[in-house]
Amino acid sequence: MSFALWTPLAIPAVLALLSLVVPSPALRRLSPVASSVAVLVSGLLLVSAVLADQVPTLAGGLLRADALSAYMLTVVGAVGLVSTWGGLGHAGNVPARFAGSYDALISVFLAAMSLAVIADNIGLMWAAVEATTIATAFLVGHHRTPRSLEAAWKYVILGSVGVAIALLGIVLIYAASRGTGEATLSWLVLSQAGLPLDPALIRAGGALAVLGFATKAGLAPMHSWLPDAHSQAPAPVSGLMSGVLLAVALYAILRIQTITDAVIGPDFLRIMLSVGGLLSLFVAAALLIRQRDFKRMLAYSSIEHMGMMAIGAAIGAAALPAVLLYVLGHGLTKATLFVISGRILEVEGTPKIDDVRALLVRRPGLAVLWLIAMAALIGFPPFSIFFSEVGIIVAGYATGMGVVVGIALVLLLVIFASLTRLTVAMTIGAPVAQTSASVAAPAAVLPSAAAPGIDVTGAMTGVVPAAGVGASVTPVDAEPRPEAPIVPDRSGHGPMLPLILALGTTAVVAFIAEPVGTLLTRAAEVLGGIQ
Amino acid sequence: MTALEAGMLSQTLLLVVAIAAALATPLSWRSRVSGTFCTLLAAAGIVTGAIALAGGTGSLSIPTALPMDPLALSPDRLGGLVMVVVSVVGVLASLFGIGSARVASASRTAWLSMAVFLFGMQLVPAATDVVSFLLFWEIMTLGSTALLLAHHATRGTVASALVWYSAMSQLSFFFVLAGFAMLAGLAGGTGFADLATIDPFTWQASVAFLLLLLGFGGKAELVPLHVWVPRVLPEAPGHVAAAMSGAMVNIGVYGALLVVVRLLPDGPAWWGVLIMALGGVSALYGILQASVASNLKVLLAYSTTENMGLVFLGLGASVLLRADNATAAADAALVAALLLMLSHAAFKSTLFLGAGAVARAAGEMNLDRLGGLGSRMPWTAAAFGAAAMGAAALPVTSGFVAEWMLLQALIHGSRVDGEVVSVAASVAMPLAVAVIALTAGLALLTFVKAYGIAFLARPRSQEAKQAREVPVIMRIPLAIGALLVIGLGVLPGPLAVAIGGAVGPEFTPDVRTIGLAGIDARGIDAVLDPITFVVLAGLLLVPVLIVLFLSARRHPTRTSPLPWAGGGSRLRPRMQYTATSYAEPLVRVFDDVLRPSRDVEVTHAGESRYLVERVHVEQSVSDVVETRLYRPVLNLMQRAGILARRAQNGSIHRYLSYSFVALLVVLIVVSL
Amino acid sequence: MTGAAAIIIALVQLVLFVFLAPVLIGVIRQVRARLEGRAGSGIWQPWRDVRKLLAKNPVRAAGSSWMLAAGPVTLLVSSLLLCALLPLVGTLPLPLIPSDLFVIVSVMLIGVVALALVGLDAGTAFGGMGSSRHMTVAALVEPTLLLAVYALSIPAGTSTLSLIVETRLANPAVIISPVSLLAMVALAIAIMAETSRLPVDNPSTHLELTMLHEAMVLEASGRDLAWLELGSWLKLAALLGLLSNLIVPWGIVTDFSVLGVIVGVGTVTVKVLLLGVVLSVGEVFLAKARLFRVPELLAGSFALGLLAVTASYLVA
Amino acid sequence: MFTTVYPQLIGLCTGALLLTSALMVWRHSLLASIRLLSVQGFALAALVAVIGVEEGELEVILVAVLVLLVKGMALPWVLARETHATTRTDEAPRLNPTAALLTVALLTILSYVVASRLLTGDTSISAHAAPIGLAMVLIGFLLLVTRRQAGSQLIGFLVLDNGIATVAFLTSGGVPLFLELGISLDVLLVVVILYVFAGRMRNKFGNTEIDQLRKLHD
Repeated sequence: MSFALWTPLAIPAVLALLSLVVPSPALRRLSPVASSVAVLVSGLLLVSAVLADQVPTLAGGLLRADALSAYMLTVVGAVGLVSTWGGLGHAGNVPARFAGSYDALISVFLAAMSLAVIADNIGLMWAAVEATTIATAFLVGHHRTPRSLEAAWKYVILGSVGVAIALLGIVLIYAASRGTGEATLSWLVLSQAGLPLDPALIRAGGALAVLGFATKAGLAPMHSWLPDAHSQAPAPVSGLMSGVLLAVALYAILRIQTITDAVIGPDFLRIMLSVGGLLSLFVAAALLIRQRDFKRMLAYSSIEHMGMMAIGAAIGAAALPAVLLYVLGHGLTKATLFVISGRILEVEGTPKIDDVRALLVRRPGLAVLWLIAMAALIGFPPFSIFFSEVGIIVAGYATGMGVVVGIALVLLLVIFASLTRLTVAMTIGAPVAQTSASVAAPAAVLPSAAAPGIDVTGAMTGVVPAAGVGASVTPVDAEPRPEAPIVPDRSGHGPMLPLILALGTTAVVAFIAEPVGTLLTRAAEVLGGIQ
Repeated sequence: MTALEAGMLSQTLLLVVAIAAALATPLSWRSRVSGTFCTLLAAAGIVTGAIALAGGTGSLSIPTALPMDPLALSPDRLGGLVMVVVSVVGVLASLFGIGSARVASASRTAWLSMAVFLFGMQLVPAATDVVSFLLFWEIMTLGSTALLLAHHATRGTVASALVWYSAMSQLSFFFVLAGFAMLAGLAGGTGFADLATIDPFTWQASVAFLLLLLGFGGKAELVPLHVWVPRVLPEAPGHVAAAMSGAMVNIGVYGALLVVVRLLPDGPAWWGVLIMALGGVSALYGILQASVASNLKVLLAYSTTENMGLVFLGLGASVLLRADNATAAADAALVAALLLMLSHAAFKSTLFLGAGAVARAAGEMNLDRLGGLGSRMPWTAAAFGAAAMGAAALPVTSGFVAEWMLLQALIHGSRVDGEVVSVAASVAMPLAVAVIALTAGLALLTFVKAYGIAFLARPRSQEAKQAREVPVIMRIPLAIGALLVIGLGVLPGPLAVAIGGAVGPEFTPDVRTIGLAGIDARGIDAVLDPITFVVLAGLLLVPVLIVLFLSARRHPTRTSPLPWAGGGSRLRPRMQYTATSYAEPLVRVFDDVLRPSRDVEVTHAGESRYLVERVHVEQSVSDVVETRLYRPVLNLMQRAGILARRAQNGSIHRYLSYSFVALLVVLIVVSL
Repeated sequence: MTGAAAIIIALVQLVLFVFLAPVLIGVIRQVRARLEGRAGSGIWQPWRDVRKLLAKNPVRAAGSSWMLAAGPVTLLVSSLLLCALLPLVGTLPLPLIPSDLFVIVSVMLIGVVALALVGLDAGTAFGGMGSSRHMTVAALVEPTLLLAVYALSIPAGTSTLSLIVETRLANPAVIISPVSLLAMVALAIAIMAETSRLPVDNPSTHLELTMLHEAMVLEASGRDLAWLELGSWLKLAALLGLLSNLIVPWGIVTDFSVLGVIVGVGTVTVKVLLLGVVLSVGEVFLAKARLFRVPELLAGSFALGLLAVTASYLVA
Repeated sequence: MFTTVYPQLIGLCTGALLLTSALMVWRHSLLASIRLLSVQGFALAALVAVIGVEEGELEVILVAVLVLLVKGMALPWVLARETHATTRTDEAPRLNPTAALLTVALLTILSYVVASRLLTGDTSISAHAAPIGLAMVLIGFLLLVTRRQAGSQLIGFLVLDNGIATVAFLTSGGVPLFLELGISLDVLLVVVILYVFAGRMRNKFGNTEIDQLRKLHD
């Protein structure tokens, strides 16, 4: 089964190369999907191996798939599939000149994340995480507008500075491991209990590494790049970043936590992660109250969920299965939401919540899924986020972290109310009569946006005000047609199947005791969870 | 597989079928097909609940991917009772929906979420552990939230109602979640059996109790968590409002029962005082707001707050008396609380269905524009009238029986063998009686107003004039509901006995039937056989009727085209008293509590200061709790939200400083 | 045996009060007329009114519903029920129907509601006005009524009125205890308000600013009006009878015997009529309170009732 | 013989590293900063080489060469090209030089305090010099926080990175070679990306002022 360790790296890499070299639009567009499938299938193969009590290794143990790695790889593949497949319609609008690089970079991004989760070496994992920054930098800046450039700059600077701090931490951990005789960065070795590691170094190294990876995980106060990058990146990329990139960083934090907990006990990182988690919830709550942009809304919601996961990590063993399930549920849901948000942005031509009204009446094709996904995101059953949140909170009280969890609940309530208000504002209600320019503008953009292969993406984000002004003098507005019946747009504006599959998966996954439950338990055991 | 397990499985299957039906059937058939399946789903709930109530056993476990204590469904007798209650309301609502759901309220979403809503409600009482309780609780919330979407495209107020409802539901949910999680943390397990081992006399248990009380109180629409009610229920179609206000609130009560009967049955006395205070305030506030409301659905919504307040008053009295060792009275108070809950379910769902029928027939919920519907919709009027009598706690209705039992428990509760049980009880019980009495008086006014203004007198608008009786399929649930109200009022004995059995073994009320089907509460020495009153009244009616017929034969009734009106000018319908004017004296009396805003605008005729052309008076009563408690918090949050934007002002230097400061802090901390 | 006796006493009460109530009204009006220097129409005039009304064709407006016919009957039946259930001539309870305080109040409320609905049904401004005021007063009276009787029930340890009266008969010291006095004052005020007497309502006015009861019956005519009037009179008589038996319980039948019943009938007649005279004299010296002052009066009596109840716990 | 010179050499190299970092904070000219960065790269390479000679490991000496090529030559060259291409805009930092230098002093003290707590068990010469690395990290961060030009921020990032490398070599003789390669590649790529973005910035805005990147906010 070891071959499944190189497939998630090699296949995307080859596909990335092909999509750059071979001038076939079909291959180019499908290559990210194929990469995701490769990662997903590899992940599933590894999961089956793990469940059969094997631990596949490769390259002299440099690549290793225990239950946690296999699970994370599967999540990367699944979320990647939803984002790339769901984003197929979107990719059609990419300027031809950059199209190849766009698809290639997504494949590289997937490979980097795969490497990060299956590497049994902190250094290699660090390099892989940094590689994700490199791969996504151009993806964030893909639209080439001043705004996307700004987002990309902030992303790269803040992201790589954060990851550099993590490197400092890793260096310290490496220094501490000299106490074992042979300096090492292997997870497997370092997570063993009872190693003669220098506690002071481990403490500092662990803290710095967690702080650094918290940047990539979007935890406050290191989260600042996240809303900008998520809102400016193309929707599938946002979905991938929010859905799995953050989770991969969390994975790193969890691994490091295992190392430090074995040496200095759980209290230190518990406090740090609790503070980080609560701060993230606070930031998300404060900035969601009056949020004006729906993609930023999703971004802040990611910060919130990462905060909850961090609190779960702080709680430790009892909450780990819930945290891991959270990763999957949040990844799939958020990828779905970002894909839909991309479509809304495309057809409405504006990221402003105020300008997107009455979607449920005007565009039920998008709004229904949007509402369902939002319900999943804010934690309604049967979707798995509900179980994760309940699991974390129950475990929190059982672990004596009632105060932290209590504060988290208060903040979650604010977030819940804000998200509901914003979602309702976007979807519910009667459409304004078609006399205002704001409604007419997207209508004017719509025909060209729907035509494949034409470069309107840049125009859409950059020139919306101009389009609005232009539309206000078109005959559509000159003729008062207040009673024009609204024809509901039932089109999904892209593949619906991946989104339905993603939501279906999150809806049922929490009820599958076998094998999901076993896998989660094993994965938690890897982290020193349930014994 | 036992019958109970089969019952729960069949509910699950029917849910799937109902969802499939809602998705697959075309619009013209949807209400009939989906409504039928929803009815069946609710009927399955009745059967399952009845089996559980009769002592059937069985357990259904829910698989879960998380390694936690097993999630199991296995309703006990109390759960069975509640399941029956919510399912009966579910049947009524579904039947009514078959006839009433049209256009928007017959959308796929509407019927799908109706099924989900019913399913969630019916299975909450079956949960035997924290997580499955919360699971079905949230399924119920999700279903009810989605149901509110029905008229979103035509009514601008739906959006704010939705937000309020979701936020307040979530607030309740978080209270419950935190409370249960605390208890589970104390007990070391999430099963209710584990939770029942907790000592209630620890501060953690008290904090958890407070959280749970607030959470369940919020679902039961208690003050100050009721603010969603007057916004939400008017937006819901009649059958949905009936299901929410008639059935869902019972889940809140069930939660509270679960806590004080099953999990922490011997709590300290102050718990009881607190529950009583919460209930008493809710009852008074609810009925005051109801009495001045002019929108029929708002009136009914606030009345729910009142009734639930009374239920909690009884519950609290039970806890308090039990803590004081006045066991018999405590048991009776508990039975009374449950009777109230049942009777409320019957009359409130009928009232809301009646309101739905009125809304359909007259297209209007504002009482000020209704009138004269009694002769136009006799069936609806009769059913609504019967239910209104129940709500006003008049004799031979279920409401009366319940309030009678509660009052009996209270006045017998403060003494055991002639000795005062405790100072708390001897102050709380008279106050409670006073609250109930005042509440009952105001309820009387409220429902006289509701029925009298809507169904009697002359129509106050063209729409009301053109109203026609609703189709048969909608009359059936109305009739069933009305029969339940009267039936439970005339023959309450068996029900009281069943309740007595359901609250065991923690509580053991000595309640038996007497006479035909009367209540004999041995513990508190109180007997009521309503049927005898009916007989007595019938006997007394005979001579009156004889005189009447004799007189009528010789002096037949004459009909005049217009009322006499004291010999004044020709009265037009809009000269009649309206709902607003009807409540005006009361608004004046309770000016300080209701704080109405009045706006009087006088237009003078020409130059004269003395000749008035027209006077425009506007008066509105807003919810004081909302304006004084919620608004400031919300405004503060809005301002904080705007302020918080500065933290994310786009400057990368600021962002870097965040990271820098975090790094410095971490460095300093690790070197400490 | 007791069952049969109780039924006989109930029948006696019914027959007695149906005859007594109009006489009571006649006496009240006559006394008042004399005190005001008028000749008066004699104490039988109410009887004659009823007979006259029964012999007239009722006139109903076109828009009115069955409530205009059923309401008056309901009011009458509820008042008759009161007469049958209250301990007026005797304290023997009917089998399975204890004269429970809460039941009595509820029975009375049925009449209140019927009257209010009749007022609304006419569809006139006066009817609605009277109904609204009537219900406002009723809503505020009910708690006082319940609390007052609750206070009285505490020494007896039961909420059954007949047993309360028996307790007072057996132990007269209870009657003049402070708790009892407080409760009786509260009860008296409540009964005045409930039966539309001064100072809450002026039974002899048709001035729109002050009307309560009269505004509601304005549209009723013929036998409808007869039922309404008779029902209201019966209620007044029965409540005065209860009040008098609570103040002066002697003479009431506790063990059935023919002589006892005759004595009981006699004493209760005297007591009710005397109380009627007192009421009438009192009303001469009272002015009708402004409508919006009425709640203050009722709040005062409510406070008295509450005081009585709590005092009975804390003092006893 | 070497062992006696070794501490002096280590001290010399680390001193050069710290000095260059502090000078970078002081100097506002971009070009000067790039030259200082180049010097710093040489100093770092020398440090690595010294450690390699001391430990007698060829691998470490190879790393020294790598460092020299990448940090001492390639990166400064790229940056210098970028800077020459633009009109010369001197930095107007957000912190005046006095305050900045004072901050540098404080940060250095903090590094010493922190390092003294961390490396209690390690009494080697190199460990004594480790605080310099930490101070460089903090100074690099300070540059990032206070500089307004894209190029200056890049330099700040590189100083930070040099600091980490210094810590790595001083505390544990560096990380394994293949990792060092990977890390260097990553850093190089990041710089290239930032370089490309700076180019785009100049295309869009005509300059590389970071302060104009404030369109995205809440």
